[in-house]
Amino acid sequence: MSDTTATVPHLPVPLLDVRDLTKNFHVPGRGNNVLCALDKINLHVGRGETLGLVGESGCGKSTLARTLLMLERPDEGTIRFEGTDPFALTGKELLAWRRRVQMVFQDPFASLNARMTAGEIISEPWATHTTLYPSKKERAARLRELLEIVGLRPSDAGKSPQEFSGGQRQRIGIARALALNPDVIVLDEPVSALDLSVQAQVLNLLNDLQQRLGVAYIFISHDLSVVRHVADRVAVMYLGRIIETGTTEQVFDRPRHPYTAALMSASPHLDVSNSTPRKRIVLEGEMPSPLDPPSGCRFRTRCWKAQDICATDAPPAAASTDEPLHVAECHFPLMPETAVQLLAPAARSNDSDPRLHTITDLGAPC
Amino acid sequence: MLTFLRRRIVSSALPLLVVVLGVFALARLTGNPASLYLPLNATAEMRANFTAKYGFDDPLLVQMAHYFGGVLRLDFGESLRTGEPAAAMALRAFPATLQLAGTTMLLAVVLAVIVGCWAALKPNGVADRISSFVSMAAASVPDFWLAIMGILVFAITLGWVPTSGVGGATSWILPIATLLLRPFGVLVQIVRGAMVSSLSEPYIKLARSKGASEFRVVTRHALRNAAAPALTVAGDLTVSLVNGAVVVESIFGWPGIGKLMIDSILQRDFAVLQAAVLLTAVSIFILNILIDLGYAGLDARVRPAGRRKKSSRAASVVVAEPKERKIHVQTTP
Amino acid sequence: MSRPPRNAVQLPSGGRTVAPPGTEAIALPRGESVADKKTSLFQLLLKDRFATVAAVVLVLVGLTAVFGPTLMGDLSTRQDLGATNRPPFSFSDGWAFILGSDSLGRSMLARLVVATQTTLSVALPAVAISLVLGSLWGVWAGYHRGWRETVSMRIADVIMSFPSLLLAVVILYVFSPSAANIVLILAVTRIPIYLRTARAESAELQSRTFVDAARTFGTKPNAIIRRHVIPVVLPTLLTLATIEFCYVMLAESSLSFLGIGIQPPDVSWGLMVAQGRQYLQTAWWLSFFPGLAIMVTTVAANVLAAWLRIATDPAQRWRLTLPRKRLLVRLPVKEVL
Amino acid sequence: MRTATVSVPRASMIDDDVVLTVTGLNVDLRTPKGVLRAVNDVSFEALSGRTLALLGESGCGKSMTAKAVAGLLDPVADVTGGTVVLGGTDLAALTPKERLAYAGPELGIVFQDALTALNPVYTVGTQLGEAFRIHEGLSAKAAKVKAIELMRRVGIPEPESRVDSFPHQFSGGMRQRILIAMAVALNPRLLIADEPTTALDVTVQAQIMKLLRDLRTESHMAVVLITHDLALVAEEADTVAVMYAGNVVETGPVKEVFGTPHHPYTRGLLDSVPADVGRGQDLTSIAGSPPELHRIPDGCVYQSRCPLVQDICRAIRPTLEPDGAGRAVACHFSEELDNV
Repeated sequence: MSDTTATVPHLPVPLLDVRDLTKNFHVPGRGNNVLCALDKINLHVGRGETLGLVGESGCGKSTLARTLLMLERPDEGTIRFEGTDPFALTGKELLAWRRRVQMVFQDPFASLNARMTAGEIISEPWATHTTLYPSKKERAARLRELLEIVGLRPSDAGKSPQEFSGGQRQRIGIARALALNPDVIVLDEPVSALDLSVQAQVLNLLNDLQQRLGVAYIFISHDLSVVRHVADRVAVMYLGRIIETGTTEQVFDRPRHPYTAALMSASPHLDVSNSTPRKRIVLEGEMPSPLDPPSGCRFRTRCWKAQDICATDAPPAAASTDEPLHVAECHFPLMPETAVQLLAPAARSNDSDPRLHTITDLGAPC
Repeated sequence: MLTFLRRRIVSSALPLLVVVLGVFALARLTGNPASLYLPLNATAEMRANFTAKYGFDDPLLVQMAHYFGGVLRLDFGESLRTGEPAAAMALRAFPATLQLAGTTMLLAVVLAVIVGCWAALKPNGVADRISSFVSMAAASVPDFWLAIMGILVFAITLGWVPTSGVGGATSWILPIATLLLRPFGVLVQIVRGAMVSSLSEPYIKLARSKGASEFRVVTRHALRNAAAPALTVAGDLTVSLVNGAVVVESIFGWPGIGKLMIDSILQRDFAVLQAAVLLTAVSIFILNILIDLGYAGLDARVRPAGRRKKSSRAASVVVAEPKERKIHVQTTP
Repeated sequence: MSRPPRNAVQLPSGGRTVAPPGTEAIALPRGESVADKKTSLFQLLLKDRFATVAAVVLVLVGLTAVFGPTLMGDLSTRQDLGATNRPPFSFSDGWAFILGSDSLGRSMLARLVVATQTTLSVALPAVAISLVLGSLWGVWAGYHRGWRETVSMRIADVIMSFPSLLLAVVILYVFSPSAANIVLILAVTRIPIYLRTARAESAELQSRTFVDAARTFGTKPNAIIRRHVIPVVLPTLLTLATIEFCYVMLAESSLSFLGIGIQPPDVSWGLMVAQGRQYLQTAWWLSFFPGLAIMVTTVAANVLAAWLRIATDPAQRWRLTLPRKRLLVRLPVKEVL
Repeated sequence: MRTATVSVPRASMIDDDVVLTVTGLNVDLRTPKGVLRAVNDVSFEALSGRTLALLGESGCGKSMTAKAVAGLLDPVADVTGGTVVLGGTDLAALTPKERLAYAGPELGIVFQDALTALNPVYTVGTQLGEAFRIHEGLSAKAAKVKAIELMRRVGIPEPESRVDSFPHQFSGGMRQRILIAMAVALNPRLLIADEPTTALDVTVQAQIMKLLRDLRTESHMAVVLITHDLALVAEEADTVAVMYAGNVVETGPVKEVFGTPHHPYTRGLLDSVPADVGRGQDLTSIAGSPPELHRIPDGCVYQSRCPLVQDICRAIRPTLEPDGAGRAVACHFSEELDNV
């Protein structure tokens, strides 16, 4: 099942290929002290594309980002970047790899050292990567260029982070990530700390940068509408596993995994044109502790479709028959038409399918 | 709870052991007591006999083994000076110090809580400024100087209290007043700081939103949360109170453990010094355990066994996970 | 272990940054720090009367220590057995005896001035040594965590869990009480204070995202410590050092008072108090003035430290510039804006 | 203390009664920069059984407004004008002591961050029971029984065994339920929910919002929901007041305001939501950022970012003009908005 990504036809040669990535943390003390943060994660990212990574807090998406950046060492599995495993590299080769994958952090306030100026922050990577822009002149020129790319003025270089607004700070963070001319940027909730009007500016900037520089994004977010807007493909995470992947349209419009459907259904809609209130799936309970994940399918404790088999066998990753790129880990995946009905406004659907009523007040954990 | 206690006992016992061993070794370095205790014209033979009798010519490790062998049989050796059992001398001096230190800390804590809370109610207000200056001055006075000045004014000039010794109630006044100042000064600042930060916590707002009176907010909600840091510092201050006790006891001729230790160092009375150090170390050890228990009683979050705050990389990652959540930046830089 | 690290015990706020009440939900103007930067630390100091006075006192003490002994010449050792135990403030004997004379007829003023130099030359190096060693050690242990941290903290526990004065007494008794030994023993016993504070701050900092960001560039730990950790912890540690200066000075005085610190013919403030003790009934000024000198210096250092703690903490700095309520509260808004 | 509550006539338990009327509320902040106006001339009404949303971005004064209504302003902030009438009493005119009688029985508030809002050193039972002990003088034992009842009411499983647990032993969603339980303990007429789900995941947010809706219906409370989330407002609120830089710029029924916004800021916000904008297409964003509180210009607060700005906007601040149909907008050119 780990080969689902490789056997799928017509894929571009992946830039970043992640296989069976597993990461456990050992929590000192308490009973079962192995926290399974990542469980056999498979991912691939092509050159210049955006992979959206969706999930609720504690599902492991930040750990995944940290592992991709080599801030954590995986327990099992491999990361291949154009065929090489960065964890096997040392010295200069490692440094060269570091240059190619960069990260933008969630909190634009905490991720910038308040004691440095914007210019110092953006040029900081060059202090380690001394060969990239060897002369002072080149660095100054590149700094000006970077500031301009992210929409700041050259005169902003001398200001300290506190003098910028949240959106401008996030621009500094993006400029810092671009300083090493990376091929992949991992964006960990890059806009969730920003106000709506500023969020739109930053999303536009990211979009623009991708088109100009051809950089690939791994875009981590819990905000479905943002992910839907930016991602080419989407991976949904739940309790350390990727439970569904597919193109953005497939995952958002025809979710196959019940959790994905519940997630889509739970997020509020802005649409006020409908007079009847929307039916929605309200899941009971909360995500189980990653210290003690359920047997079999991880979602079965909150799933309304769960059967006995879900508790005993972990569902394999299986592609949909019509959509080979649309993969879900579920014994009883939703049929496209059910999914459409589930997510549709109530006015259009509640008359036809009697099951929907039961689904709305479903929830009794199995 | 038991695991928690066991862990604490093991981790506090180590410093205890190191200190006792260190003092034992250091004391041996002060020189052979023979030169102090034998007449100046003592013969080499007399010296050798004296040395052999107390085992001072054995290698250090052998002496240690001997000594701790004795300790296990509750034999702490005898005083070179008086020939009395060292343990008896230490135990006799101990209560005097304990009473002095106990009374002082009790007074210091009570006063500091009152003054600290008063100051914290209006940060930067008049009360705050006065109390911060007073507490700072209190923590800055050299205790030996204050003791001497106290004797000069209240004992010599006014004759209200005796100059030294343990007697009636009045003889306690000067030693306690002298010892009190530093812990009081430091604690006021701690209590004030903890109260100010506690009072600005969101749970104070929650209490107010329930209609709790200001008195209830301060005493029930803020003070209980401020107590934990104050307790930690009070523990450290009690340990350092022994420092003050050494000085104060020697000035006021107070027959406590501090005076006993200074005397036995100066007279190379090793057995007594070791007994006194051991006794002090054990009481500090017990104090630390008590503080931990008090801490666990105050704050449920430290209670579960082995739950560490930021003690390893893994744990800090677990702690970091909730940060993924959506943060709407209401806070200002 | 489960007790929060006893770091920064000397810091009244427990080393915590106390959020100013009310700033959570208030969007304080963003240009804030611009103005903050422009008002330098010195200008901020002048705004606080207490802190200014304290700074002036400390500067005077420092100048006295550096230049005083030269100016006094041999006045401090010149004995005049015809003028023993002269009371202070008698102007008839000239300025040198303004603070009286001791039992050998030496000028108290001159002796105090000379003692200033001795006292500071013990306290300052002791503070400097423990600051540098303790801080670097603590920052290193806190950044790397794991066994380095555990071992370091255990060592700090051992040193801290015993009354330092008593250890000093034992050690100084063993290795002659020279000034160098006093400096050394005071430095060693105070290292844990910096070690704990630096460790705690550094452990917290190493989990911050801007440090993670530096790691993603492949920056080496030592470079991160130099660039991101030390500049942030330095103000806290310097504030701590100011408080520690008081402690070390008091400890030296206590040792000298007990007879195992500075030895005659050298003279320190603590020693002067001890020497004057036997003349307490006849000549109170022999003990009074040196003690007063100790107190004034420590109070000044404490006041300055308290101010520094607020001034170097970006979260609290606004307090120093906050207008008083009664002055501004009812002013029409337009006028202020 | 009780007498004050008793003397207030309880409105009959029907919906659409006016519970809260805020008129011309001003809140000033004392800062190093001088005194700033954080909330300026804010007026709104909350009806029983209905949800009013205060919508705005960070720093717009929505939380400050709520705190002013609840009497929980920080020491550096003062109410300097306006009335806050709750069930016939002007809260702004009461002394802090008199106000205590209203905190709980008349007005409950749910805070944003449930972990820091709960006192870490007391069990949730103690904290849940506190309101009963303060206002009804119950014994600790009786209060605990009430606490268990409350926990059941907000859907916390096994309340009997969990009543003696401490806040850190609960998950984020459960903590938020506990906070809500505390706020509704004495069945207040007004519930203020200050970003109640901002720290929570969407699936938990859905649960919490459902709970709030159920409680509102059950006890005919008026709910003031403070949030920055447009979609949440669209789904949960009946009326909305959009705030910008301390001022209410537009108010009215949610469907109408979101359907046909009359203020360029409301319009800009709605356009910034990434929904329905295709992949790769740019979003319509509002240029610039909100003005700092000490640099709010004369004239319209939105002038620096407004596409419709004219000279008059720089000179005269538009007031909130009701249109007679339940909506009001503070803009000189609201009619022209549709032509842009």
